[in-house]
Amino acid sequence: MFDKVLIANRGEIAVRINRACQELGISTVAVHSEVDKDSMHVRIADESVCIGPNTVNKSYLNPHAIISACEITGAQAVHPGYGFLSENASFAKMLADHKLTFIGPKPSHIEMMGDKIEAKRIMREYGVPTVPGSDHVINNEKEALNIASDVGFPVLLKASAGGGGRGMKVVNNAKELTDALPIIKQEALSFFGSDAVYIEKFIDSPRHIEVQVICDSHGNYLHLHERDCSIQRRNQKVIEEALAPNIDDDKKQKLFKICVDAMKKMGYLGLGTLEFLYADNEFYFMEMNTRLQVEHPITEMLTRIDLVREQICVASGDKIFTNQENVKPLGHSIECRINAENSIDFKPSAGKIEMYHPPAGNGIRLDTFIYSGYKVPHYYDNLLAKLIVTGRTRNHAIKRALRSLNEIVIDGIETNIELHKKILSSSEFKSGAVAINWLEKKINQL
Amino acid sequence: MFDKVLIANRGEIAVRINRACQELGISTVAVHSEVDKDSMHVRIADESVCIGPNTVNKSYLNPHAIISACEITGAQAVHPGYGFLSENASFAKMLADHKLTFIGPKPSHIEMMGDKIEAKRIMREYGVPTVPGSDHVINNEKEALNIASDVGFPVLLKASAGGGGRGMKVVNNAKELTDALPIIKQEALSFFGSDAVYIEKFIDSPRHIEVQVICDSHGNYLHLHERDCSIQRRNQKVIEEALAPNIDDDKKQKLFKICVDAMKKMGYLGLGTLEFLYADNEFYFMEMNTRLQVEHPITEMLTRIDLVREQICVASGDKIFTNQENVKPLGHSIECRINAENSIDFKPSAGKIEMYHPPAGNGIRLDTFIYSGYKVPHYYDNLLAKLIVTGRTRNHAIKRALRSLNEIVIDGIETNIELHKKILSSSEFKSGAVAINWLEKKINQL
Amino acid sequence: MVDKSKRTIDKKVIKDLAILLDELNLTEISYSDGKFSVSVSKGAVVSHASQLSKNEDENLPFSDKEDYENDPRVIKSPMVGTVYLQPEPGANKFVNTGDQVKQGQTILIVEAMKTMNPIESSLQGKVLKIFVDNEQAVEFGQPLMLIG
Amino acid sequence: MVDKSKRTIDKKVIKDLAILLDELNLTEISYSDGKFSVSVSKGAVVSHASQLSKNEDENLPFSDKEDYENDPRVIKSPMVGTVYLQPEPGANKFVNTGDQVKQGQTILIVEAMKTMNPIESSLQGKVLKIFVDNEQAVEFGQPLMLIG
Repeated sequence: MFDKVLIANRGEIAVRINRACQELGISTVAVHSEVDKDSMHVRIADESVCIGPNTVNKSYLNPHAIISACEITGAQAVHPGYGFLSENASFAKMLADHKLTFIGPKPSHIEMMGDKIEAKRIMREYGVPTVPGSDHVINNEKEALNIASDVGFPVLLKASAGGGGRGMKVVNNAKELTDALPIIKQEALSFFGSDAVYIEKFIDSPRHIEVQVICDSHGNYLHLHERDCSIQRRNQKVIEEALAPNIDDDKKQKLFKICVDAMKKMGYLGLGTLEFLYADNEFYFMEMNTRLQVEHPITEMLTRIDLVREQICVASGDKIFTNQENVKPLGHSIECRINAENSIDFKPSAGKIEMYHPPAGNGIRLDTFIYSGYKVPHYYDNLLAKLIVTGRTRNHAIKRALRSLNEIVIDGIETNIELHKKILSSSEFKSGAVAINWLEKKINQL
Repeated sequence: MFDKVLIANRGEIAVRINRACQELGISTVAVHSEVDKDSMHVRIADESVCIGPNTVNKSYLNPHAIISACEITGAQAVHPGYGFLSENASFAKMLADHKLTFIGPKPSHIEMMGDKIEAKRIMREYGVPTVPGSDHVINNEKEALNIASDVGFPVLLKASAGGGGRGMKVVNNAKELTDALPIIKQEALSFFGSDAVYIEKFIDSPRHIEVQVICDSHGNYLHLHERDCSIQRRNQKVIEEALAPNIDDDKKQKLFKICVDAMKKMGYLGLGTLEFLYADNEFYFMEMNTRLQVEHPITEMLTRIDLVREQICVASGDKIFTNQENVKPLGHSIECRINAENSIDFKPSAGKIEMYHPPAGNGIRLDTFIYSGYKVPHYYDNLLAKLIVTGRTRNHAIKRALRSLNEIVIDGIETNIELHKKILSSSEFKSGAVAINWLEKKINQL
Repeated sequence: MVDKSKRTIDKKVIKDLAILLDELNLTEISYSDGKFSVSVSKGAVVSHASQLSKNEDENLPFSDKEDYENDPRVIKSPMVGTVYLQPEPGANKFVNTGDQVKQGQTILIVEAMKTMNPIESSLQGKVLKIFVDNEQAVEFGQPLMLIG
Repeated sequence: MVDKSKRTIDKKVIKDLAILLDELNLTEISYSDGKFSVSVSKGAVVSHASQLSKNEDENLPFSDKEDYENDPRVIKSPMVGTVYLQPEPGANKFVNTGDQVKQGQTILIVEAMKTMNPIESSLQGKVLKIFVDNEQAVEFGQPLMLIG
């Protein structure tokens, strides 16, 4: 096991990782930008190093500063958290060059899953169901029409380098495809500097279902069941839950087996999440996140496995302490992402937290880095806290979440707590199984 | 199920019960003394009624005021919490006379278990192992000598009406017994107004092990495993844990079966705890608490059963939702009672809490009623908060408790947090299985 | 003149100190220089704590509680229960606003647990205000009448 | 005139006292000198918030950070790394206290990731203070030298 770990992140996840290290008897090094010197992740760490100014490129995204901080503190490993450098293969390689352990998968796996077309191609090879479509860039109209008629209309034309909803178009027939192809290519070129496009079958109103895996270097590949992250706004998850309601268990078990087999074939190491679209009783692989995820606590609550602890243990060469048969999720868990933003217009709200009082009691967990008097800086993302509740049933968990949202006090800045109350109180959410476009469609009627 | 429940208590347990009611969709009535009008249990309840002045006899211990509060608010049931009127059989009867449900066992069972000699006699009849000795008041020296030689010296001479360590003496042989008997009788008479004494075998340095049971009115009698509450100071529990370390599992399972059988024979209803002394691999019944206990959360954490929720459900006539086979404790849980008292001289410390920041993260629960700015009144007991941690192993739970105790901030008044850190860091506690007199013996060397 | 100038509040000074207070994260600054002295302080926590409450006074059955809470002319309820302003349905009220009452005179009844508890005036004087309605629920310590 | 001067707050005095307050871990300082008196205090919240911390400034590799944090005469480290005061072991130091330095002159090296980064003075003047020792670890923004 490591003696000292550097946590290359900030906010709630840095606090979360720090706690796992403390419980393993590992000393911790926090890194921080100038404005973050009073942040909780710095306060609870054993040591801290200021690695740069407030802009992320010069601090939390600066591999040189982080590696230098390891050198001057003697840290043996780096936990990247999520975001920032967590899926940066060259950073992981740099650490290896400096004889430092990256707490995450092998650089080659980060790289492989980072290329979305390549990731789909490989997963298909491993027998994972993917969205039907071209597994490479399409070269001309004829090829496009062939693929489209193979997978069946409607199809999605996607810029290979696209993202954030741009460079994407649904086409319903051959005529629309012929018309749209040059336009999308032109758009792709001007927005992303490349006119490469590919085709996917268009899945209407799917749910977002993801499978958590954990693998060690002793040949153990486990899945920790699924999460449903369909409550999204602008492609950002707002509420996650586990297990996913209203999906046939056999179907899930088959998917888990496929995921675990794929991990075995890859020789994957550490935590990973395979994200799927789910529609009409079918799963379609979208991408794999080769890191710890924001919503990992709901899986922790159900399985009683400390994912961060195990992630560190397997990175240090330990075996996973349990086996697949003993992973038995119990109850139902929901996470609400509490953001510093207005509940109506979603304008971000930085500033001083005058009063913070968390909800508590049975089945409640609140992961945060805020405290009464803390000034939320405007430089970073707006996630303030994650409320995680666990109940015996889904209905119990919803009620528990609502009573917790009524208890919480965050004064001085605006939060989206009211939005969470509205979602959890809505009959459609209560009935389960809403699609990823549900929240945006219904947000003004809640 | 009830529509409205009155919670006849204050402090952390009233908050705890309020939360369980909210999650069941039951509206709540808080009762409070004058000084408690800003207390958390009042703030989070749906309604509140001031029932009297600050002295407990005129408010929280006043059955008339509580029943009147039910009448004016329309509450259908009363949850008594622990302490106060929770083991008052005549209060339970009074409620029944007013067609109100007492959330607890039948009045006859409260009464039966309230008489300590009678409780032992009945339990012995039901096959529960008790401390050998007289199961009635002893009439003369001859009888005393006979009983003592039957159970074997040393024996304990105990005033029947005694308590708090007074009117009790260990005697090692017949001579000592003959000498002590008239003295103890005289002491008993002058302290407690009755010279009735009885004899028990003296158990040297036992541990305190207790068994949690829950029973419904449909013939279901379950045990929820045991707790170890040996860390005590002046007969007050300081730290509790579950499961009890270093006790043979077969031995435990046999005890559980005996406890469940006894409950079945009694026709018991609701939550109950059978308290045992444990020494030399034997259990000896001491008493039964016919109510919810302070330390119930450690059992909740391990079994994932919400005891207060189930207590309310069975009181309303529901069946227990699970069965014995599905009660599977997982991990290890520890509770630290955080009191408003100096860690060294234990002087109570009332006053204003300037800053409160709780520990958080995976496996942490903090049940409390305090908040930044709350004034802790000096009228009531000094329990401020219960830190409950759950880890995969006992060692993990201890480390988690320590990191949580380092995170917690309670400023403005004194607390015993430092004492908890010392206990949890001591090698004797870590090795497990210390006796009930350990803390008092070692307190100055920790 | 001098006196008057002293009593003029120099808002800028106070503002400067308040800014300094925040900047330096202090809770109090007292400043005096010869005849002039000023002190600013800040007490965040308490006022926010009260936001924890969802059911503060607004839920209480009367709204002017605060005004009379510590008034010695107020007769308060000695118990939780239901108020009856007349001895029996249809009868006259024990007292009306404007009536003169003597010490020991019954002014109303509080029913608790099916028991009628006559409440006697501890004061002599005129009934200035009756805070409660017939059959209203009252808490311990709740103002019943103002006698002056 | 006199009145006006009296009411001008001497912010530097208060700031100095506030720094002292922190440094000495006090909660209040009152200072008076003839007609002039000032008092600063620090209440619960802030100082307690700082109790959340186990590794505040005392763990930092230098103790007089606060005094020079905003001083424009200070050259700060542009990166995390290890300081070398001489070009190679055994050689003379780049600069010594009391030396005159020019803008652009190398005053020390910060090694980061096996790369030697010469740090040049952005100021012209005399080296008044060297805050770091040879081979000391420095953070981003940490004061290296005072040039005046």
